[in-house]
Amino acid sequence: MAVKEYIRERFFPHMWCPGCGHGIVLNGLVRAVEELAINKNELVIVSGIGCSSRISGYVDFHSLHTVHGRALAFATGVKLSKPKLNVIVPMGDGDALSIGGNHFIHAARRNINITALVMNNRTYGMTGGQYSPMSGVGVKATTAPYSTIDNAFDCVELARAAGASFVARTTVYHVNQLSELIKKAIVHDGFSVVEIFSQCPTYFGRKNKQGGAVDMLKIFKEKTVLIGSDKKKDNPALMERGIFVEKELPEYCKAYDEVIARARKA
Amino acid sequence: MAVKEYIRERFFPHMWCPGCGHGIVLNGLVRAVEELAINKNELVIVSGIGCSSRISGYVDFHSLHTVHGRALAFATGVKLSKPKLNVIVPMGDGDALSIGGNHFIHAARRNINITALVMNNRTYGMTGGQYSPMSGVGVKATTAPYSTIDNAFDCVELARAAGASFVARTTVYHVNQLSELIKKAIVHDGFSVVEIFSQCPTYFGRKNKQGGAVDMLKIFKEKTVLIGSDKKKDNPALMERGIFVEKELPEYCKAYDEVIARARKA
Amino acid sequence: MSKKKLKDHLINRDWCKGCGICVAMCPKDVLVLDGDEKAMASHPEKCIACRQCEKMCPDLAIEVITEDAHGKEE
Amino acid sequence: MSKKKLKDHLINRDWCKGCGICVAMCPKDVLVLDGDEKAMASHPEKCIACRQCEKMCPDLAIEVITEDAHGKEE
Amino acid sequence: MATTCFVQGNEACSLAAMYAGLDFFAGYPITPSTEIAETLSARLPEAGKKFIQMEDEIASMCAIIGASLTGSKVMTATSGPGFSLMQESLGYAVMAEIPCVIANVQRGGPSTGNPTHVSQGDVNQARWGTHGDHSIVTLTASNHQDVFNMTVEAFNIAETYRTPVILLFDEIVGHMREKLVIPEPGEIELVERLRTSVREGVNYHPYLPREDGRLPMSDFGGVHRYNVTGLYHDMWGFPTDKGELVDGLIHHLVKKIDYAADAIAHHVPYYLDDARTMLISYGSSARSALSVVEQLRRRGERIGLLELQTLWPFPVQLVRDYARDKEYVGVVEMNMGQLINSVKLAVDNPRRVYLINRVDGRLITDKDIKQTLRVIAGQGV
Amino acid sequence: MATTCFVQGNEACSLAAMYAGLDFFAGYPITPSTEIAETLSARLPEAGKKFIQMEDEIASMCAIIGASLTGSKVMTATSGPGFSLMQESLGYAVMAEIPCVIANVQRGGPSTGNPTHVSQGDVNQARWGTHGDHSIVTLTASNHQDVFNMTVEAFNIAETYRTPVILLFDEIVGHMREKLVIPEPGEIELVERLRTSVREGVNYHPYLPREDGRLPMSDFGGVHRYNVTGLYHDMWGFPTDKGELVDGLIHHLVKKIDYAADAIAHHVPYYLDDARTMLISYGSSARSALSVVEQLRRRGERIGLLELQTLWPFPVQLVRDYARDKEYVGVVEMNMGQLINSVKLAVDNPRRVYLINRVDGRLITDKDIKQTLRVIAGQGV
Amino acid sequence: MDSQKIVFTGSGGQGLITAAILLGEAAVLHEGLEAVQSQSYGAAARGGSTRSDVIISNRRINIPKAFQPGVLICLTQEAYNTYSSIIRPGGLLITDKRYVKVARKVDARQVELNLYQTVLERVGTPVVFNISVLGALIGMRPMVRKESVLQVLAERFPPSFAKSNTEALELGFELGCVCQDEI
Amino acid sequence: MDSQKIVFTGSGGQGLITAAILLGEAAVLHEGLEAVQSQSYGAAARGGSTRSDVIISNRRINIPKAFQPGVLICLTQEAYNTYSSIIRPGGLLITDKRYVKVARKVDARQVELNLYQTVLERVGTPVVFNISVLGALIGMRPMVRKESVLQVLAERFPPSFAKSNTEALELGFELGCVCQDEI
Ligand SMILES: Cc1ncc(C[n+]2csc(CCOP(=O)(O)OP(=O)(O)O)c2C)c(N)n1
Ligand SMILES: Cc1ncc(C[n+]2csc(CCOP(=O)(O)OP(=O)(O)O)c2C)c(N)n1
Ligand code: SF4
Ligand code: SF4
Ligand code: SF4
Ligand code: SF4
Ligand code: SF4
Ligand code: SF4
Ligand SMILES: [Mg+2]
Ligand SMILES: [Mg+2]
Repeated sequence: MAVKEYIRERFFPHMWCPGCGHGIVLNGLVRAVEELAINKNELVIVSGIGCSSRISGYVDFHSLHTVHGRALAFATGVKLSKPKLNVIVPMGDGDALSIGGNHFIHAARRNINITALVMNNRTYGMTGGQYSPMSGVGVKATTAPYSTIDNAFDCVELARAAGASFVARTTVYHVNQLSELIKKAIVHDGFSVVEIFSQCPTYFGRKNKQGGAVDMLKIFKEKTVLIGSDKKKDNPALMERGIFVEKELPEYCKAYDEVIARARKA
Repeated sequence: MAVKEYIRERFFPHMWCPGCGHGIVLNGLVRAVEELAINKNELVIVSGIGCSSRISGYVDFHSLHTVHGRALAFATGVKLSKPKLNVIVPMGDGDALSIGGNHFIHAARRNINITALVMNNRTYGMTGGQYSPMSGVGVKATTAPYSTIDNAFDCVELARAAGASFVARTTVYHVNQLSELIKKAIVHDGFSVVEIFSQCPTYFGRKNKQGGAVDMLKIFKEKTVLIGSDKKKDNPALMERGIFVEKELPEYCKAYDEVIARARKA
Repeated sequence: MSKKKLKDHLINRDWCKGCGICVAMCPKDVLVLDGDEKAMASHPEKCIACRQCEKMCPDLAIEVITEDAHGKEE
Repeated sequence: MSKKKLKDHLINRDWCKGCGICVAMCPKDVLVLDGDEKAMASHPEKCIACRQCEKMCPDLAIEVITEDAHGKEE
Repeated sequence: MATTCFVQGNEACSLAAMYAGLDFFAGYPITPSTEIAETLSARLPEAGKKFIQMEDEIASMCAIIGASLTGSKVMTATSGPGFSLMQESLGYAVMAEIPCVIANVQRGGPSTGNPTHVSQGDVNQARWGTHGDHSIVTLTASNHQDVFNMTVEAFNIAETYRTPVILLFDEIVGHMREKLVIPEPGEIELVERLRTSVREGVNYHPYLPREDGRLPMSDFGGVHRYNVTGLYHDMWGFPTDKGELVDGLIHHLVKKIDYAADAIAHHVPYYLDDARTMLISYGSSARSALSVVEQLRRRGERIGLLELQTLWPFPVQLVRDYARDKEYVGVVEMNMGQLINSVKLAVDNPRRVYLINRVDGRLITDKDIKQTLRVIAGQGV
Repeated sequence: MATTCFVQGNEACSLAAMYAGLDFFAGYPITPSTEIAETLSARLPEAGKKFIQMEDEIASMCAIIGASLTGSKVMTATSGPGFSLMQESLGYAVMAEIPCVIANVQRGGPSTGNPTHVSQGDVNQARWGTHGDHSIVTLTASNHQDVFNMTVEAFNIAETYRTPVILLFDEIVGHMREKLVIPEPGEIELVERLRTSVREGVNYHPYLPREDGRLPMSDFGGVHRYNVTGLYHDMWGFPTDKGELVDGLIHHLVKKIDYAADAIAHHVPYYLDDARTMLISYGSSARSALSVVEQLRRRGERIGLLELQTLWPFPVQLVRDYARDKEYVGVVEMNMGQLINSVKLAVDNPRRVYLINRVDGRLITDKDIKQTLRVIAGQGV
Repeated sequence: MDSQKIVFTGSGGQGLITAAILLGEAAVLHEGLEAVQSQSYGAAARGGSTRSDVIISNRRINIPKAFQPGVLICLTQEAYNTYSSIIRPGGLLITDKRYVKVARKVDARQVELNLYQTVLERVGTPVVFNISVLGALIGMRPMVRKESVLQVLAERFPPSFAKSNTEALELGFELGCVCQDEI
Repeated sequence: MDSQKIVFTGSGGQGLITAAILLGEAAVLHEGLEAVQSQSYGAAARGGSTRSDVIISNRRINIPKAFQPGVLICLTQEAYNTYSSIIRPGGLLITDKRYVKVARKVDARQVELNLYQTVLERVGTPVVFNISVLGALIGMRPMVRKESVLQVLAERFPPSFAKSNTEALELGFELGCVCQDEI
């Protein structure tokens, strides 16, 4: 399999639980990169801490496994310092949107050319299944024995409002869309966000009686539709998949070149 | 003046520069509180660090002057611990949306009944006029001698996307609207945000050749319109003033009462 | 509420910082800055008691004292 | 691209964790979990080489080897 | 009636917090402390009290400070990375004199380090982690009964001295299960917040110590509307940079804790009466040290253990006194040598103080300690 | 040609960073450090290099680490509150061995404290602020020429030892203006990053020290795709919790700095040859100390000053040697007594080490020092 | 009583940690003994291997880790391969045939149970396998009374589990007793 | 040369800090002297009062703050009231009539200038008031040469300011010299 060129086989089998959706994200990411045929030496993957964040160790790119929630800040340093590098930042929902929420909105605001993948399993997998800002109301978690009262963020809306110039959503059930969207996000010149619903059968699934990985994948199938689908009209609770924002806006590193130009003129 | 009952006269004249818009916010806030006739003992003002944040020392409420960017996190503790208190959180644009951006979106997400006032002067006044995430592109600042390349947040859109149930905007020129919106925000049962354009003649005004306080106020008048005004159609660059979001959503402290009820049943 | 009539401008000279906002924003040109750069009412008679000056003063230095038509202070 | 024909399923038994996703998601019921809870192709002849199993495997444990109509491996 | 249970150290800590009257917990999950949050998320609502999971540790620390000011007994729990993030607002609690309890269940550091393994690497960070001069109280324990007692004591000290108190446990104590006897209500005395007796309308000074050094508080929502700030402030809580007030406040903040050192020097002496060699240890390494002491005592060696439960303020006098007649002192800790510096500063003969440590993420064993003791002995002691 | 200028200490630091080859600065404004960011926001783009204002200090610290990995010389600047916030990612830089420079221009602490006044209250935080065992390099200076030299040295040390280096200045040094002579390029030797000579396809070990202890790096974007993590890791940078690797790494991290202590013990001795009394000081308080020494020397007193520029790793040997023949040592610092602990641990007779301090936000004066010296003398010294 | 040191090893889903806790709890709550239980955490534990140590004693237990356990239970081949060497010479090594092929070079008495299969057949569900292992353990080494474990089971689990739990414990206990006799 | 210690005090907008810096710069860059300049920061400085200290010497200057300045310049009444007591006994206290009413209890020679008014009249703009104060200072106490200050002014400001700056400096210098003569 040519995708194996992009992974570090010696660390397989990986540490994720059987049926963990994060493996499917890895699968999709590697296929996307392979199809884009990006030079591995020009690819940097930057992650934080979480089950999801362990993805950086499995791909044969330059890999930077940082601290919880701050991956985008590290990535900003990498990218602005050496703009020719492709920088991909996979994050857990807690990593990206709980502790890391500020870096998320600021990276979006700057529109710096980084690809952010939010691997949203609606829980803190790594620490054992606490609720996250993506759990939503009415969910059981080890820190919500009486079920949650916290609203969830809408990651797409948040990214849009903060200024991201590419925003998309899909699930690990929709593997073709998954790799397509990752490809588009990588190619897009600006800050791009792909929210990916991923299953944590070990904690979220078990606590919320959603069954095993296969059952959870089926929920992704049933509870989502393509943007603009008629089904959404009949059932507004369906979550849309696809590209929500795709626009051209000045990219941060390019804008910085102009600062240099202005400074040299001055 | 009855409003004097709500201020700590011994600290006047206050420390703000001549013509600083933050004083007008104070003026409007005090009038709003007076008109609502809230018991001062049930009012807590929580602020961070910045010129704006000094407002908490000037009002005769329970006042909590905290650390830079974290006022809403402190306020969340105050409110959830003692929900009967009215909690008002004035913040600078840097305080609220730069270092404090994460607490801002999370307080909005929880829809906890706190009134957030964003005193947006597009600069870090306290530290001497660096650019802020509200400066926008093309602005001069002490850390942007060649002018900024950073996009600004749209505070209203960000608050909306994060889940705030009351979101409004006005300026210190529009003093009647200012106190009206603050009143509505305080009365609203949920997280409410009022963004208030305020002038910093000392730094932003001077660096950007906007003239003195009076000139800057006139800009607020000229560059903004009421929501839905026809003028906006002719000139899309105009910023709208008014209430953007006002909806009923479960408030966090009330929802927490249900957690207690469920726990006691269990 | 009955119509208000101006009784007095209370200008706190210790608080006024001379920013000129009240002067510029008064619709009736009632106010000026004096030699010490403090606000003063040079034409109180023109005042319509709209309180714009009071509400816009960043230093809470102006109070517009009115009485209603019946002479009650407020 | 010419139509692909299945040549083989390469299933890495060291990597497979027996989650059953490939089994459930295969449109043609080609795959099963064996006694060791590892995926295996029990009906390779039914396979349409759609690669769904390969793409959905969280453990990157399946590779679908195809050859095009002309017998070239890929 | 006292109840016996078989629980993790983290649960013992949570149950003790409930016993002490915890009203409000804010936290963010992190190994190996998470069970504290998990246990309290179940217990607090049952008691009609508040649990909130915040967006991060910074917000957690801030939230408990806010809640404390309304009159609540408050707590958060974390581990190294989160503890690092809390340093700024921890300093705020020091400066504004806010009673609060912070549990740090240590993992291997620095950085993400060794999250699920034991270490005692945050001892000096607990003392010096926030910027600026300050003092701080830090308690620890080696077994669940003491985890319980020290947790209750942490709340008592926090309320008595209006100060943040750090509970510094380690992964082994936090995660292992052992017996805990929960005392009956009333069995351990609880210190309740001292509230001002100053009546409405009378000038209340939130930052003016009484004769006994305590500062009575007034809850937010009460009749006294004062100011709380992280800036240097006067006795009403309003900012000042006047030299004499700055000087007075920093001395007050440091001395109120340092002067209490003897009063709060919790410790357990084992076999020290006639000991020639003294081990000093704390947390789970004290268990191994005790094991060594008991083994060597059986062989007739005159060795004893001073188990410290109060790490900060360092019990200088206590350690100096115990060390006086000892031939040498071995400090057993699972770090590169942290508390040993304070021991050396305390004793008369610092050259006779030796480090006995292990830093590979595994519990230091009786064997490890005995081996180092042999090395020390070989050096002529 | 060397240029003379009249600048603030913060500007001197910025100019030195440019001289040292700074490529990337990320920061967040905070008094009294802001002029560093401001100066560099003008200078870096002129040189085609990068300046970014981040959303906070955490992000700033993270961004410079990321940038460093691409091969850039990097720096951030802050003061106490921001320094506290940086502690977590500072520990990451220690663990992952990332060359970077962090300037902390101290203000009065704790908390927001006394933002525009002088203090040296972060000395021990610089050493122990992040969680977990580690070592760290911290330099300081008392005048602008030394600010310049120590800043260049900070970059050199960061590159030599693959470590974060802290520049710990104080408000007075940061804000005052005085003469600075900017040396010509080449006048001060610069250490450039040691890059691996291992070629593409050959196994490169980013975390395997060479014989001389240095670890050659490979830039992100280069031919070696390795891993960087804050977890304990093997010589390729991949996570491990194996005991022997954990033990080896923590010893490496601590020892590489501690062993360098003598080599990087920057200091200036003043009148120490025949001195009976030794003052030890650093930063702006060393100026006052020097003034006292000069005054008392004129009166014939045998007093001298050891000005330290390297605070961490503490120059134990140096201080011990200088202290040996002294009657007593006075440590002059603007805090409640921080570096003095290390002095006491270093010297043979810690009971003869006295604190001479001032903590009200004002510069300690010659008068203050002389007065305390009289008190000490009155104690029978 | 001398200290008893028992180490349970196997994989995540086997319920070994629960078994270890139940054992400690029975000792502490119903026998007046001291006990400490600890377990492995971390990435290794995520879907992978598990280890849990229990020490039971009538005196204070200082060191909470069982470095040379008298009893070692290995319920996966991997666990067996990794841990079999830590057993105290002459100790007792328990495995289940379903999971482990034993090698003959361990200096310990090795008992190969056929518990999994038996539980499946006689109780009808494998979820109580861990309880039956616990039964076998106390059958072989009477460190706590069966009644104490039954009591803990009753306190910890909802009544609907009572029957199968009891059956599993009894079944394991019987098998254990048999093995003990064989010794 | 003995150390000269000068303290400038007044309010935010008066340009005192600039004057202090210019003085130090002239000494360092064009006279080969040592100089240190420092200033007050913080909330107090926000629109409020300012203080800037300059010390000039031909030797190393250790202590950078002027505790008992030989020259004190007070350009607001508040500054005068606050700071007049810090002057070295017998020192020189400079004020401007426009801003300050002096009291006669200071142990120093007090010179009341009428500079503001003169500058306004002769140069036509008050923005260079600070430069004229600097001129007066070096007129009264020749700590640096006028030429050095002129050179610094030329280096620091765009040519468009040259004329008014020079005029202001000269004007202050003259007035200063007159006062010196009067001493
Ligand atoms: C500062 C800090 N706080 C907390 C943690 C503990 N922690 C590690 S991962 C994680 C959350 C993981 O959740 P998510 O980001 O959603 O990733 P997942 O494991 O679900 O893929 C937490 C809270 C940490 N490592 N550092
Ligand atoms: C952790 C931390 N970082 C930085 C600072 C310095 N600081 C104080 S206020 C401020 C920004 C002020 O800007 P804003 O919030 O917009 O308020 P303004 O002064 O403009 O009203 C900064 C950066 C600080 N006090 N603490
Ligand atoms: S705990 Fe959840 S998120 Fe983590 S590896 Fe297991 S299934 Fe995946
Ligand atoms: S600096 Fe700006 S924001 Fe601050 S008080 Fe002055 S005018 Fe207001
Ligand atoms: S607005 Fe207020 S401060 Fe400004 S000039 Fe008028 S009275 Fe004075
Ligand atoms: S009340 Fe209105 S009219 Fe009267 S002075 Fe004020 S602004 Fe002018
Ligand atoms: S999807 Fe992969 S891991 Fe799961 S059963 Fe199939 S091959 Fe095995
Ligand atoms: S390729 Fe398609 S048809 Fe063939 S086994 Fe895989 S999923 Fe089934
Ligand atoms: Mg998650
Ligand atoms: Mg602002």
